[in-house]
Amino acid sequence: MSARKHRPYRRALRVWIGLMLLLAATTGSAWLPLGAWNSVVNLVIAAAKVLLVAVFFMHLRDAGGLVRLVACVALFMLVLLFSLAASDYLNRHIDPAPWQPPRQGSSSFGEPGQLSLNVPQTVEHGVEVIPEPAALADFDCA
Amino acid sequence: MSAARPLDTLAAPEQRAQAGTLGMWVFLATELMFFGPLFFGYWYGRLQFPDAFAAASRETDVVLGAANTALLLTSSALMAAAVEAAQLGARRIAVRLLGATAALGVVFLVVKGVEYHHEWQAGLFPGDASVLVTGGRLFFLLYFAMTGVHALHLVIGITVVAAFAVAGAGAKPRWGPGQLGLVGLYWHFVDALWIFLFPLLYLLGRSG
Amino acid sequence: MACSKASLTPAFRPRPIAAAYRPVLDGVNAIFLTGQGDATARLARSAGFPYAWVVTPLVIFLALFAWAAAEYVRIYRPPPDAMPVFVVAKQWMWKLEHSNGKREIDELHVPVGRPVRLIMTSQDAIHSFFVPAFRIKQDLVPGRYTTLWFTATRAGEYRLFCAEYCGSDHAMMGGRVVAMEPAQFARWLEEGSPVAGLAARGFELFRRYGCSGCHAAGSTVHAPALEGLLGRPVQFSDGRSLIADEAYIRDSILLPRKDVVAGFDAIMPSFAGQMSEEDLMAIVEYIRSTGR
Amino acid sequence: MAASYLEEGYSLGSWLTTSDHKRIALLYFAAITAFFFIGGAAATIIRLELATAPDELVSADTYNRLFTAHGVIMVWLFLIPSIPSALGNFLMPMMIGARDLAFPRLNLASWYLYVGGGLMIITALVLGGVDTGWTFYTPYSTLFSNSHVVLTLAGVFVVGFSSILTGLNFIVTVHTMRAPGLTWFRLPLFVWANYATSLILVLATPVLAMTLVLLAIERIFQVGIFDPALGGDPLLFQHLFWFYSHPAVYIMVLPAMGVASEIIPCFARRRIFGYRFMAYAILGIAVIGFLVWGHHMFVSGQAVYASLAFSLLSFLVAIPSAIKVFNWTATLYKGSITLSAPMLYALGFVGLFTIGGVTGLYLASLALDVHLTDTYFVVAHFHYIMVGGSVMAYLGGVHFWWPKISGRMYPEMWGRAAAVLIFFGFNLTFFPQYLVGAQGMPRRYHAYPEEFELLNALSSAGASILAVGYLLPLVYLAWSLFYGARAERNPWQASGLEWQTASPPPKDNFDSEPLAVREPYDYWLTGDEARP
Ligand code: HEA
Ligand code: HEA
Ligand code: HEC
Ligand code: CUA
Ligand SMILES: [Cu+2]
Repeated sequence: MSARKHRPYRRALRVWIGLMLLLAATTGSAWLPLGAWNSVVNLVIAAAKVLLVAVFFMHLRDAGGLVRLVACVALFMLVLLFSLAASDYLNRHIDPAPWQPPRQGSSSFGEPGQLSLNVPQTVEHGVEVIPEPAALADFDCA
Repeated sequence: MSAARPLDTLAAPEQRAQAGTLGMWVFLATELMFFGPLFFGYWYGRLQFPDAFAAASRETDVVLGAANTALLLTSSALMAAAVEAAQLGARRIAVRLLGATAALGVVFLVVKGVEYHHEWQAGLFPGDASVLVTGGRLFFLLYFAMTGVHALHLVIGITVVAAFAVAGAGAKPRWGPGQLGLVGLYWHFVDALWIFLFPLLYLLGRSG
Repeated sequence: MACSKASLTPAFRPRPIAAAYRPVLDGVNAIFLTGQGDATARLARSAGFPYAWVVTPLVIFLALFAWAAAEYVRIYRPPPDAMPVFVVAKQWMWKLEHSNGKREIDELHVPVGRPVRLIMTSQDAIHSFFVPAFRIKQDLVPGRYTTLWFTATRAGEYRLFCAEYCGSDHAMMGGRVVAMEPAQFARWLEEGSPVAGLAARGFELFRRYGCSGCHAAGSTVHAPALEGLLGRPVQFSDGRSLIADEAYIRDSILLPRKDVVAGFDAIMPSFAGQMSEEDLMAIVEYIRSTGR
Repeated sequence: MAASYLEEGYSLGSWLTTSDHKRIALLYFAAITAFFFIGGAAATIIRLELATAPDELVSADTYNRLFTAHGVIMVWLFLIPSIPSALGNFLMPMMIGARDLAFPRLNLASWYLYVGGGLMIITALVLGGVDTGWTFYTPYSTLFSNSHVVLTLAGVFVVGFSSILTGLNFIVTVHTMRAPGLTWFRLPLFVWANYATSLILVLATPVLAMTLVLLAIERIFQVGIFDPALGGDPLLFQHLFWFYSHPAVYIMVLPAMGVASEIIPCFARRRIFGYRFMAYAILGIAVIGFLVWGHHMFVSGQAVYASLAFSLLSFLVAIPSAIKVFNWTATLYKGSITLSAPMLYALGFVGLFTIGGVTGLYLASLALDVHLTDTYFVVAHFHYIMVGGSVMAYLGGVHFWWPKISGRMYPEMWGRAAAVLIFFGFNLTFFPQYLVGAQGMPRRYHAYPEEFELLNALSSAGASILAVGYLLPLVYLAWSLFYGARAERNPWQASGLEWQTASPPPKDNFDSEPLAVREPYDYWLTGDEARP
């Protein structure tokens, strides 16, 4: 607040120009054959743009340490998510198996069809279901 | 240790602003986490199907995407200017800037809608009718989910910004610069999200 | 102003420490605390105490971790000469196939003393192959193979469970592992398929009428497995249930909409008018022969 | 002296539109209690079915719906909001000497979201239920389950937003509204615990929310990133789910630890041992708790390397918990202990949490978990922590602050009797489950082989004792509202700002501005020293 500038809106304009230049850079660089580096360049530029927005438009420049910390913490958590999950995905060797999911012909909204809606599976209902203690054929083996 | 503050701090306006700013930032942190699984799914797909992802990304409309990025960045700059104007007491200017901000947001949505329409017609929608191969369907699923959730946020942002523009137009403003600042934070956040979505979704595989 | 006073009101009178807690506290005292008087307050200010608190468990934990981890890594290192068995899980049954093509359902015969390696996948939900007596368990994930290995050391029968929740009859998705002496196992392996006579004709018909298109294990249609159906309790989607008998199977074929099995859609066509009673009987006999 | 907050208005409307954190806390109490008994009723039927080996009472599908309902309700509608939203809402502002939370109306909105989401879940139950288990694993939940999955997901989603808003409110409140003199290291540990819990709520819950959205999309449109047919990965869902749900178990236990840290010093008349360490341990648990989620996936097909990392981290997260247990014990050492009802609950918490935690380490041990995962051993583990630990602490907290909340004393003898009964019934219910789990009984089984019958029967017997134990407080606490002795300001001679005001407190919490000049838990001071 102390550094009130004399010319209003100047900063916003300058940041806007910077953002536009970066946008041009990122879009243009996408056609350069850099291989994997394309993504790196793109992400670095995106980070720079976000930094501009955060620092100037979102006033992180004037913000206290607490707000700055909060601004970073979610990023930090996502890094944790990605890096720990990477310990799985980068080390897995998957043998794919043929699998065609049985698409159920049920209603397009995926919820139970009229069947279970008609007769709600309530608990009282279930109590009466099996008249005599069923012999569990499956467990007779031991 | 940080200094303690007097009881009932909400009475003091600057304390209220402080609570508001902190609250908004915490909220934005949750918003970023909310997008986490989408980024995570994207990352998984990229690892698993690098080529299909690149191929699918080439199907997106990079011209409209870049134009939209420019629109959103501009709206953000206007929003920043609006907040500045409000702080300087230039309410009329602020209101006009807000109107422009919201308008750019609407244009963004319209462009996005046009893109969706093309993609639907091209059979890129990841349903059973999709023309794409395995990884590509995954890409477009994420494309629609990410841009869709982003658009939803933008709709909320536009509504609030427009409401502020209307509420500020009268003789007696119904908000102060502090509150507008919070709206600004939200708007910039939505913008920042797009800044990441753009290269991830549109620029992949262009050189390949 | 009311701040806490130390003189205690009658509502609150300190009592001697509960006898039961005494030994515990003394134990802690002996291990971690020394001295008398307000030892804890003194310790709290001293620099040494956190180390006892942190380092002791840390050492124990690291040791436990290393031990368990070493064992775990072993579980994922099958010996190269292990005998392969393919396992396919399906709601709610286990289908196993030996390398000579011999198939089993809900049962796995293995020789004693020879490592066995299971190569497993699922056709629908995630299942988990669990033999408590062997201390092994592994999820079967649709779309990929997972593996598991073990060596049975003693002949006998051991329970097999499905340990990952997979729907209505998850609890019934059991079976057994039969560990046999190697010679006996070799004989068992060479025995032919048990399907014969009427049942064999039924099996023919089962294929000819297209039942297997939906009900066979490899089918992509979501239809219940019929192996061992007779005598099994069946749940219907309207909440009723019964024990499957011959009449029920007959009804299921002729009037499939009458009793729709829970968890499935009523997509089975009726075969009324297309199938003779002889054929029906043969099919029922075939289904019976798939039971144990 | 101002009228108490309870006398601010008697109409239903005055309650439903209140923005007073204390009244909102009572709204939470009401809703949470209702949901607890619904979840408990499901548990009752579960235990009845499991009393004998065959499936006699309910059908397989009904049973599956019951344990799903039980898990969903107990986790999201009872335990997660229990201590933070009910006790925390009531106490946090008072403990830091503020008049209310930073955003009182947001607080009320939280409650409405919570109840709204809860009603959605209950609606799904009434319509026929869900049978996916509380973990919603795909592809079962997306392709195979024939039940009301989407509605339930939506309910959990909405309840999640309620959690997020409450967490946000607490964080901002603790940062900006502490009373003069109340520095961070003078905060009661209950505040620390709820603060750390809020961090988890705010950072983990959104991940669950989006994961559930993706699940619903997959179920509705049959396209999703978890679907192997599209090249997706079912384990991706598990990673995301547990990225939330493991931290969520600390949401359920940290506040309970906070309660224990208030009660134990008070009834041992001792300063809490190692205050700073306790505070750091809370933060440590909250942070490391984010790093261990993969321990739920040791046999799922995740990479061996990942399992090793997650196992090691799981052992590390136990260290701050161990520190806390040691410090509570050290606090008791040479204290003059009174075994009043809250103290009994708190001691029960410490003991049962330790058992649950140590058996958690069994599960974190890789090779052991291969055998134990998805057996009743896991069920026993988490009930020891969540029921034996957190619910005990919650009840202890309710008793401890009952005089402050209601202005009445509860009948002490009944309080102790219930605590002992619950402790006993609890152990009888869940200890046999460790044994039967170690013998290999899988969870989520409505029928099981006969050799497990004896232990299951014991467990069911224990559950009936437990049920009586839980009904008792309901009865005598209600009784005390009308017939209990009037409570003084500070019946326990406790430290802490909340005891400096009237019981029940006035609307604005304090007659005069409270001032914090001392360390928390200054029970070791006697006589005149205790005065500022
Ligand atoms: C409040 C809830 C809560 C809490 C706090 C914990 C705490 C812990 N949990 Fe638990 N857990 C659950 C709730 C909880 N858990 C639930 C609900 C599930 C099942 C989910 C499902 O599948 O449905 C589960 C499942 C679960 C699993 C997966 C089991 C499986 O499915 O295979 C594992 C595996 O590592 C685990 C580990 C741990 C560990 C290491 C801790 C540690 O934080 C514990 C630390 C505490 C201590 C260790 C005690 C104190 C220490 C001492 C007194 C020191 C002395 C001790 C020694 C020296 C050993 N838990
Ligand atoms: C906070 C969490 C919490 C709490 C408090 C409880 C409380 C209890 N739980 Fe549960 N439980 C879970 C969380 C919790 N549980 C979770 C997450 C699962 C996993 C679900 C899944 O697999 O998806 C689970 C699963 C689970 C199972 C395993 C089911 C299975 O895998 O097949 C069992 C079995 O015994 C069980 C029992 C109990 C019992 C006896 C209680 C008792 O403590 C309850 C005591 C309370 C009462 C008994 C209420 C008293 C009220 C009355 C008596 C009124 C009754 C009214 C009528 C009957 C009309 N729970
Ligand atoms: C188009 C697929 C399809 C074909 C072809 C089909 N079925 Fe079915 N069948 C189903 C489905 C789906 C169910 C479960 C729903 C129901 O009960 O209607 C079922 C149920 C059954 C049941 C009851 C199963 C149980 O677990 O209780 C029997 C018996 C049965 N079928 C036998 C047959 C026979 C014999 C044939 C051939 C003559 C056959 N089916 C052909 C799809 C099919
Ligand atoms: Cu298959 Cu459970
Ligand atoms: Cu966990």
